[in-house]
Amino acid sequence: MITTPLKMVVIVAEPVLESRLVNELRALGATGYTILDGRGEGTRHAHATDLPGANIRIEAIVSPAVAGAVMEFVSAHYFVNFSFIAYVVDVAVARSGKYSSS
Amino acid sequence: MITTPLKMVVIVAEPVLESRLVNELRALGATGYTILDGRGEGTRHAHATDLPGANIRIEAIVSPAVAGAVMEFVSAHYFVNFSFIAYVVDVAVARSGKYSSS
Amino acid sequence: MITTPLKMVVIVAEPVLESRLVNELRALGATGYTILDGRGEGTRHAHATDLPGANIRIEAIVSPAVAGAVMEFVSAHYFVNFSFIAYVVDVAVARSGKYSSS
Amino acid sequence: MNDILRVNLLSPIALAFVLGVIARAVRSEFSLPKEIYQGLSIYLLWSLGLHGGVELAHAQFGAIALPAAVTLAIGCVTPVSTYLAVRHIGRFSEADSAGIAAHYGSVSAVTFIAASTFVKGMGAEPEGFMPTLLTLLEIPGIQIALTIGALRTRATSRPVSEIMHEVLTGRTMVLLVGGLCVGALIGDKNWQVIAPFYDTKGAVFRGALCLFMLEMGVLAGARLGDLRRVGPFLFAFGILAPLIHGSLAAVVGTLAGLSIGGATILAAMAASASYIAAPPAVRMTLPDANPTYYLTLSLAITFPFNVLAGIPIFYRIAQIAHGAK
Amino acid sequence: MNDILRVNLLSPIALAFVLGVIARAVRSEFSLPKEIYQGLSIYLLWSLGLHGGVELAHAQFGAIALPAAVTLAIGCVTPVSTYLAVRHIGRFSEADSAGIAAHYGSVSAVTFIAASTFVKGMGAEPEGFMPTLLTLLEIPGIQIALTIGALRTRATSRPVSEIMHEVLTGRTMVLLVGGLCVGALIGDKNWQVIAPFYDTKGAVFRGALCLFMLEMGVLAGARLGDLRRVGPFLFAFGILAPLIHGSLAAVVGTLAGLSIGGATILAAMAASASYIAAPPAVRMTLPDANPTYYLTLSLAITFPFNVLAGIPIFYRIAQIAHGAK
Amino acid sequence: MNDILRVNLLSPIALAFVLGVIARAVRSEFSLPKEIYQGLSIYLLWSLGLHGGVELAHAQFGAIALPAAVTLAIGCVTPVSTYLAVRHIGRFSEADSAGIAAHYGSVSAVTFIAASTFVKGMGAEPEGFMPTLLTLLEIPGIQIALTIGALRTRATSRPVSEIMHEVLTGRTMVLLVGGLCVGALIGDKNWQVIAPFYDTKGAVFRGALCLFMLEMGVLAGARLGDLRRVGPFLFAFGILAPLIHGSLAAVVGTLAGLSIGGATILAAMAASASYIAAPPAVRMTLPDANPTYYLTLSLAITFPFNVLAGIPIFYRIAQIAHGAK
Ligand SMILES: Nc1ncnc2c1ncn2[C@@H]1O[C@H](COP(=O)(O)O)[C@@H](O)[C@H]1O
Ligand SMILES: Nc1ncnc2c1ncn2[C@@H]1O[C@H](COP(=O)(O)O)[C@@H](O)[C@H]1O
Ligand SMILES: Nc1ncnc2c1ncn2[C@@H]1O[C@H](COP(=O)(O)O)[C@@H](O)[C@H]1O
Ligand code: NA
Ligand code: NA
Ligand code: NA
Repeated sequence: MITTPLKMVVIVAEPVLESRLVNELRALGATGYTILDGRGEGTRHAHATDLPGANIRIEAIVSPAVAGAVMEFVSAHYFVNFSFIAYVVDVAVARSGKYSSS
Repeated sequence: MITTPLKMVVIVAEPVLESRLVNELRALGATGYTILDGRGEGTRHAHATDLPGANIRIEAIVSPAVAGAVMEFVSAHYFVNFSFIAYVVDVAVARSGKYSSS
Repeated sequence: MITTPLKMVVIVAEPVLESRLVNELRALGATGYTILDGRGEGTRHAHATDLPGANIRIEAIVSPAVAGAVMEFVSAHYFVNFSFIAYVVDVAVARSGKYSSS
Repeated sequence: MNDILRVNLLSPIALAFVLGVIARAVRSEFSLPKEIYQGLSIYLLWSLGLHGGVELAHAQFGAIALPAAVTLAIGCVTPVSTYLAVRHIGRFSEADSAGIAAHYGSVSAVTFIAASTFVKGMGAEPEGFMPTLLTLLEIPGIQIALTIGALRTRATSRPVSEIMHEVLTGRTMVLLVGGLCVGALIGDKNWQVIAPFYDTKGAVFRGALCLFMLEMGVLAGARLGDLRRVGPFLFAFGILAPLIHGSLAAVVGTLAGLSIGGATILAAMAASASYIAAPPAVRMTLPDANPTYYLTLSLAITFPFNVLAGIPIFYRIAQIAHGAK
Repeated sequence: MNDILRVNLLSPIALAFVLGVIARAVRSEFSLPKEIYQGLSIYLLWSLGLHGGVELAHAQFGAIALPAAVTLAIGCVTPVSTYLAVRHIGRFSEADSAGIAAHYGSVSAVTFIAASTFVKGMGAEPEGFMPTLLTLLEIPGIQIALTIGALRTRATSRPVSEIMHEVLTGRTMVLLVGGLCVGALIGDKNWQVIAPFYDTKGAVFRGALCLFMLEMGVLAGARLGDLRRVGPFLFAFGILAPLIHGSLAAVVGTLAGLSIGGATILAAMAASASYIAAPPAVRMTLPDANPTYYLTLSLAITFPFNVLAGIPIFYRIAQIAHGAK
Repeated sequence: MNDILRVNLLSPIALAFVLGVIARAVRSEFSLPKEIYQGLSIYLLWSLGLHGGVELAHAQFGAIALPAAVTLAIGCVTPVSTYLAVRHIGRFSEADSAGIAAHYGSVSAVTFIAASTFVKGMGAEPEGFMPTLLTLLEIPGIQIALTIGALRTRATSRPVSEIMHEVLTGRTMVLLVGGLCVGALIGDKNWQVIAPFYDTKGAVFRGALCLFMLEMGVLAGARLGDLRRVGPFLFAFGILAPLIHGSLAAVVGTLAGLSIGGATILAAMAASASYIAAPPAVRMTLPDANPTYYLTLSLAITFPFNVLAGIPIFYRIAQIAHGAK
């Protein structure tokens, strides 16, 4: 069947950032997101939670343009102070219309 | 080491669909699946659960052919009435034999 | 923005292997990992847990070299006796420095 | 009447529910962990079954026949009356009408528990076999409504039989029916040992119920935003349907020989709409029925109405009916 | 004997377990949330430790020496007898034999609790130090069996010492040993305050135990399908091993000076197979041992046998042994 | 004094906490499921609010005015004193100083509960309105510290108002304020029915508190490794700050007319550092404040100090202050 190539931005970050990240994703043009609760370790230790290592993993399927904007934004706002990573994966979706707010 | 390129179909949907989707994936040729519990928002609001936004995320690594069949099937059966998205990711697996039912 | 292509190794395995896999990932050069709890079925039945089907899903973003080493290692040590799959996904990260231990 | 209403509104159960709604209204993110919420509901249903079983062992079965028949009758009438009203007065689609009918045809165990707690607090000890009637009412309503739906709408996406198996083997049935059997078998000596933990009149049960109602309030509050979406007809229906179904059941129950307490509980069952067993069953069999309609009705309108006002009203009606007898 | 069996089968604990199995047998998806199940087991073990510690503070240590020695002896005999039987009579692989031996060498805390509840219900108050014996039995069996396995099979994939640290610091040990110490330290005044919540003869403890057994039934029921897989030998072994180990322990315990209640509990421990501490330890050290074998044996055969039939049988044997003394 | 300390150290609460720390120290992986831990804290806070509300309904409001004023004063002083000490003596960054100030300005509900349990055990029944004071102290400290931070550091990444809404509508406030209202409304008759479950002097509450403290110990133990990271100044601060804040509060509370029990609890509140409401609020408003500092201080230093030594000390000081009056 016909699928459309899009980008999936994945963010792994401290749970405290959830509501804020969700709002920012929407503002940057994401039409939806999926959040999974997880745990992990990275290169830093700071973690403002009574459950060390608890993380949320947010994935948002967006257009390449929005993906770039999101990566820009989070690099600027979160990389310095927060337990935070972000990466982009190529995905092929059905119903691509669903993923463009315009 | 030698890895084989395959497709990973990822479905995010209402929890109520779990057992049904699992059976259908098997029927369409998937030899296994992994389910994660999550939450999210998209373009629709309907959600027949007392916990708004709860979702399951099913991933199944399959051959390109099966991936196509699964996308076809779910597009036809779920996109209209359910909170539901599906996308395909390219993956490279070891032990590719594991993923073909034939 | 500039992102760097890297590999993400994803492992789905029995929960009992968690601490061991984490140590081995670090030893093989991964600088971090994210673990999600899930459930699933595959081609085998064995599962040493009182909750049948419970699994952990570990993802680690690493260099292609480390990815290869990890796949080598797990193929050699886990495929025979454990409920275990491993696959590699191409990702594009920001701050690539974060992912190289050297 | 006002007294009874006030007494009910000042009960820990009602107040906990209201607190949950308020918390949601002020955009608090407070909520019980899902697993705790499920654990509490399992404990409540299991206690209900066990205690019911113990009392069932004492009931003479002559007394239960007529009330049981009435209960089944209610299970057949409420889904049909609901379907007809929503379809022909409200002019909603066949799927939506059948979906809503399945919810009102079935029963809300928590409403049952709230009613039992209320009447026991009022000193109107209900019959010991009421939990048995609860299990009788769980199924037929959904069954009938889904069949109507299956007949009227295009072939459902999944056989009704399969769905009914899920309903029949669902959490509520396992704990209620199972608990009834276990409770009936263990005998009084064993019961005495665990009674302080499972007694539905005890502090643990009622304390746990408060916590559960707090979360129910949060869940109901989370749907208040959808009230606009359901429109005036369904809003009115969500209050009138329980009033009518409940009032009739209170009278019929009295005629069937139930005590004031028993008749009140029967009324609460008839008036209540399921939000545990029905939603997934409807979602699977009538996918084109809009979940916002039936969930908002059950959780955000009918459930609060019954818990805050319905139950005391039915109690009063049962009193009058008994007086008239 | 039949009386005792009937009494046991009609206990809330046994019936709750059976209900869980049935729920699974009718393909119900009912199950306790994982976290609730874990929370209950933590509460049960913690109560067991605390209450045991309080009673331990009263026990004179002369009385405990011999029973302790016997317990350790049992911990050394059962894994060896199991290994030899499975390996040489059953002709299973060294890994499988050692893996199963680790399970029968260790102990199931829930079986211990069921036995305590049973004998206390029978009015045969056991010694206060029984929980202490439980902690003694937790370790050596696994230790020995894993060592056998390590010697016989190719180098294990992970040092036994590392695994034993995990077993020693596992949930069961932390709660039991820790609880024993805390219970022994707080003194009676403090204990009185929290006793209604932690008393292993109290309603909260027994009520929670029922819920836990319900889920145990579901877990056991989930493995019934594997019964075919284990074959006739292991099936018979899963019933005969506890019978033999338990009967001997009941006699030896009596000779060691234990009361009827104490001897019954010791027997239940000897008869039981671990399914919490042993499985992960065996999985890591003997990866080529088939988990289906040891898990099905422990959970779906030996555990139900002990809870439903074994414990009353051992009780009867202890009675006879005491009579013969 | 030593007696009081010993009594406190041998309390189930203190011992459970110590056990949790030890379990962590021996690298045990034991821990309560997150949902159980959250469920317990919800139950404890909800009980605290309900019971407090019931007692509040009996208090004459003349008596509460002065203590309330004192409490608010404490809420204004402690964050400032903390900020000044950490910033100018400790020479930490403005963000770190403000972040730590927010924690010491606010209050730890568990420390409050431990103090109540302690004084009640001592027979020094505190005022019924103490939980009300707890809610007064929750907010201003964080508010003030975050404002200091917002002024001193570059524009915060998120408006303080927004954060304060989260604090105000957080779990603690919903359960405490909500519980106080519900408790005050239900009246004694309703309270009697649920009291055995919610009574903060009862077995269920104290039993649950033990389990909760066990996990608190595990969480504190998990941070012991960070003690090196915080350095000698903060380590000393984590003990001296509660000592000073608490001792002063014990005296001022006594002068304000609080009983020995009430003054002790007020002291514990002043001495305590929040680790539920404050951390996320600080994380969001002062992202460049190092969480390792404030979390280790609150959880691994000040909390254990207060629970193990601080509370009995404040109790003694309150006794002396009362004697001096
Ligand atoms: N290389 C990695 N692969 C996968 N997940 C990672 C990696 N590095 C960090 N993470 C995740 O991102 C979170 C924050 O990372 P950090 O900012 O390095 O503490 C960690 O807790 C992990 O869950
Ligand atoms: N753009 C997206 N990116 C990631 N997940 C999405 C996206 N859109 C929808 N989802 C997920 O799919 C579920 C159903 O989407 P919808 O059908 O739009 O309600 C949502 O609850 C999300 O969990
Ligand atoms: N084809 C697949 N797609 C996705 N996940 C799989 C697949 N096969 C196996 N898994 C996951 O890997 C786990 C172990 O697989 P197995 O070793 O085949 O039992 C399963 O429990 C699934 O969670
Ligand atoms: Na109904
Ligand atoms: Na054994
Ligand atoms: Na403070």
